[in-house]
Amino acid sequence: MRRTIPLILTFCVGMYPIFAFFVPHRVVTNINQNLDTYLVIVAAFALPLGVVNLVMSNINKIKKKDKGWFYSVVLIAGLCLMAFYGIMGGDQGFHAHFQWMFENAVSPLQATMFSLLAFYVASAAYRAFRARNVEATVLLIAAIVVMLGRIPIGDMITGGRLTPISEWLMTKPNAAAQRGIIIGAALGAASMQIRVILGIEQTYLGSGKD
Amino acid sequence: MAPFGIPIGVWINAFLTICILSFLYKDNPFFRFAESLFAGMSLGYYIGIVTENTLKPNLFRPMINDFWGNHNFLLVIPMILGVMLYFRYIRKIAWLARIALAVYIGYYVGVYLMQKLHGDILFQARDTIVPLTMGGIEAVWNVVIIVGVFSVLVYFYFSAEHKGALGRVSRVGIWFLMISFGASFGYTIMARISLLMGRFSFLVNTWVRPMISG
Amino acid sequence: MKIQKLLYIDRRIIYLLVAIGALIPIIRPIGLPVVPSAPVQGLFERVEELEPGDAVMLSFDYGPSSEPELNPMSAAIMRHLFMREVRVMVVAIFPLGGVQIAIREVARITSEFDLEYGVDYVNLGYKDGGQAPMKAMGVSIQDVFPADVETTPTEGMPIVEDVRNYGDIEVVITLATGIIGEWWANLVNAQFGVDVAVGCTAVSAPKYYAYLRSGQMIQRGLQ
Amino acid sequence: MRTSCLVIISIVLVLAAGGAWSQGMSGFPATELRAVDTPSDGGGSIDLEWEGEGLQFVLIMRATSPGGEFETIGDAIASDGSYTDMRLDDQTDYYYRLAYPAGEDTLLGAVAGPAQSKTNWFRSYRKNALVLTALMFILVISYVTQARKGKRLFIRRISGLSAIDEAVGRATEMGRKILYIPGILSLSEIQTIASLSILQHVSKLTAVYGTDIEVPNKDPLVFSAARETVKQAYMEAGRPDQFKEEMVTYLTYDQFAYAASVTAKMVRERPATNFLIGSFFAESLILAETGQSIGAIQIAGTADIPQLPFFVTACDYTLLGEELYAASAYLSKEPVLLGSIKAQDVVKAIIMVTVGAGIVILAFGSNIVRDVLFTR
Repeated sequence: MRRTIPLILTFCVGMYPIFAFFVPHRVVTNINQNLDTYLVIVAAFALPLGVVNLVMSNINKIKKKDKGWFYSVVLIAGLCLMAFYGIMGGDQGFHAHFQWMFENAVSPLQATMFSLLAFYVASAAYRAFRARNVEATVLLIAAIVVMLGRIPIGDMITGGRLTPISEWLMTKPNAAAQRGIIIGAALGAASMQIRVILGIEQTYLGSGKD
Repeated sequence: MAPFGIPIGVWINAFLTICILSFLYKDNPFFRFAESLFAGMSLGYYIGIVTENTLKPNLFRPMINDFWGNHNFLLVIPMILGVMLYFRYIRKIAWLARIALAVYIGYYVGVYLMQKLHGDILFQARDTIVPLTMGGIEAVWNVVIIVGVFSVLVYFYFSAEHKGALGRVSRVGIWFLMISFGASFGYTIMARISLLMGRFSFLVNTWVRPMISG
Repeated sequence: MKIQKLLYIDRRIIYLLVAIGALIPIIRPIGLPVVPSAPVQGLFERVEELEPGDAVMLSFDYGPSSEPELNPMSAAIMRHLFMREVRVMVVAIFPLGGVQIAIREVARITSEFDLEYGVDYVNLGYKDGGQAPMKAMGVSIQDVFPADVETTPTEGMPIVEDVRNYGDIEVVITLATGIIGEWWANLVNAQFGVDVAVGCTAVSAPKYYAYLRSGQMIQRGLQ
Repeated sequence: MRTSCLVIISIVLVLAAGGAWSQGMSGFPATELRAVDTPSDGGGSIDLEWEGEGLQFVLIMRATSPGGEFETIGDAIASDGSYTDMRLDDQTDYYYRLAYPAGEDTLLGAVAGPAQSKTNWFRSYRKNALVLTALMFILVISYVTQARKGKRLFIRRISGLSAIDEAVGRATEMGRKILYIPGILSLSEIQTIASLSILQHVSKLTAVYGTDIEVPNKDPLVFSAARETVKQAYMEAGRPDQFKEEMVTYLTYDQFAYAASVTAKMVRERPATNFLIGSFFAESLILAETGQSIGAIQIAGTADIPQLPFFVTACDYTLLGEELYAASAYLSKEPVLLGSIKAQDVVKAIIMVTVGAGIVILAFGSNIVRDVLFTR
């Protein structure tokens, strides 16, 4: 019963958007509309689940004076400061301090973390040179052609000959392969989604046979 | 506060940027500081925008301002479902948390199912039906597309061992996949470098240059 | 043997080379020509077809991390739209930073024009839930955004009263990282039939070529 | 704003019409106006159609009684032959007529109507999607029933899956931990659910071998579901005592802050094996390259196509797209789940046959298969 009720609910709630997809009637779309906005609110309620876990584990580290406890202090301080001004809000939308901290701390941290990819892309590409099988070589050649075809310097070196080839690679073999993966992945997802709706797949419900 | 005539915000910005970049050499206390600060602040940021942009306008304000009007009383339903998520920590009623989860997952599974079957499969399948009779090089390229789509789909066929003819076709599929992965990779490299240049440009032009030129 | 050794050098040397490569053009800028690609031309022409008073939805679906790639794109598109006297509804679906960038960029560009807030453009702000608000806007935009980014009620704003759902919108333009552009294509375009233009980061572009071919998108982005 | 627009449009129209008039075009450019409810919609809208020629503008006028006052509601080009009037009230009679501003006068067309808009019960243009959905459901149910009855279904080995057991074994030998990253999207994403079912298999193995596992999370809902999943796996493996709450942790909601914390964890704790299974975006390569640099065995799996190239170059095994979903069914070794893989293979074959037939038929000049697949 403790498992059956959730499974029945998954089925009913899961079938509803499918039904609404085919039925334009107002009665149907109105309920669907409500579900959309409601679930956003449910998801918002989930946030404290994670926050509490993070805060508790860091407070424990501080209490036990674990190695690196100082960093836990930094983490909690950052969290409190940001959340405080975030919840306070301002007269018009966000609090000014909230905006300022976002622009000068969160934003550069995000951007720099993202920019590390430049280095990682290079080292991953470099490693591909060591690969000794045919597939990796094909990958590497396609990568070089497209890269050179996309940058002005590549055009200068090759006299513009690579641009059409790289455009061809993108629009023909690449688009074909992408389409194959899209169709395959959509089928895989659909069959998994049907398993969930029908209650065949229920790992996500977690523990307890009860 | 503006040391060397540069706003304090720029100093913080530059300091944190360098802290993160230092990780490339090796893990160090500066990186660890920035990483912890980042984890904390980003979570705090999210708490802020969820409150300000979702909870306040879509839940609290409508309920407080006009509870009975505009069907606002129905907002009690998502609130109860949201609270149910926490029942997981109370042993006796822990199973009730599953109800909220079941509704949440069930709904999205249904929505996405239609999106995959309708938005992905129908559109992509229809567009693979390309003409071959127009002659010239375009017809050849259309053959390339058809072969590509079919061979990749054969690669993803699980019901038979990939031997003989099937094995050869799926091999062609792997080649198409590798060309596509390579092309994507090559397409991305320069954009990634440009992200890094964005950071460097900040460090050089916004932070260092004004300091030197006073 | 020497080549073998070269293949196994410390990755930090590669990092150093990348860093130098990226620094040089900043310290000593070198001018290189930029040629627009065909899909970019596609969006340009689509915007040219718009008439004054038509409505466009512009969604900021990227965070600060993608700013170097997408800010120039959003600025160019906004200028083009306002020059055509098109009404613009700004939203943000991407959770982290999208709305902050929207506030800053919209303020920056609109200050260059003589525009009336709530009439010629509106910034509705961020809504959580990804596909949920996207779908819900197919029925009513005002229900999804009862208030704008500055918490002013949208009720009574001419643009919001006038543009009720996708039916009243000519083109949805999203500047997107990750999966969000795809959502606009296979949800909003496929189910509501409104044109979707995606300005995306390079990493997503190869996949979008498949959508572009199937007519689900008009373009993929300035590069 | 609207009225001023209308005024401007009207002026332009009058001028344009004047120009047309002066060029000697006369007569009413659009005839046989019909008004009907827009099919397959949620109501509030009426379709107008007429026979028309030429590029002249016609004004569309509406009233609620045939003799009532007609108000201009929009305009169209005569040769377009159609217009959709939206935002109407259902169950109200509407009458329409076209007007053609010719010079000083306005010519009026015949009145059409009454027409009522109504809300419909089926989107007929989605018949094909309905067939596809029904087919998918029927096939999954029928193969699953066959499997339940004990029919053996053949599914080929998926490479990368045997690697999962190997990778857990290696971590055990080395006495180091396993890091399992379930992607960065919430439970609304089906890949995350697939990842959780693979996590269940992996944590059963770690329970049996006594290997340490850690699952850091970005999404709070996934965090709580993953904790239940791991706990359940340890119970099923008969080692509930070995399960620790710290095995599943929450880090932060930001994509890159999460990437920073996880890479730091990799470098500091040096796991022997990394699983990167679920939905990934730009952080994919940050995680995979760092994992590569510490020499961990890495098994990745995602259906986020843009990230596949990065996983392929930086990981030892990658489950590509559909393989991810198949893997989660395959690993459970339950015949019931295998049935659903069979179903997706059959649909795949049907799609290939349909597309193939479409290409052949198109070569003979008929667009019929493309038309059948058309939808919106």
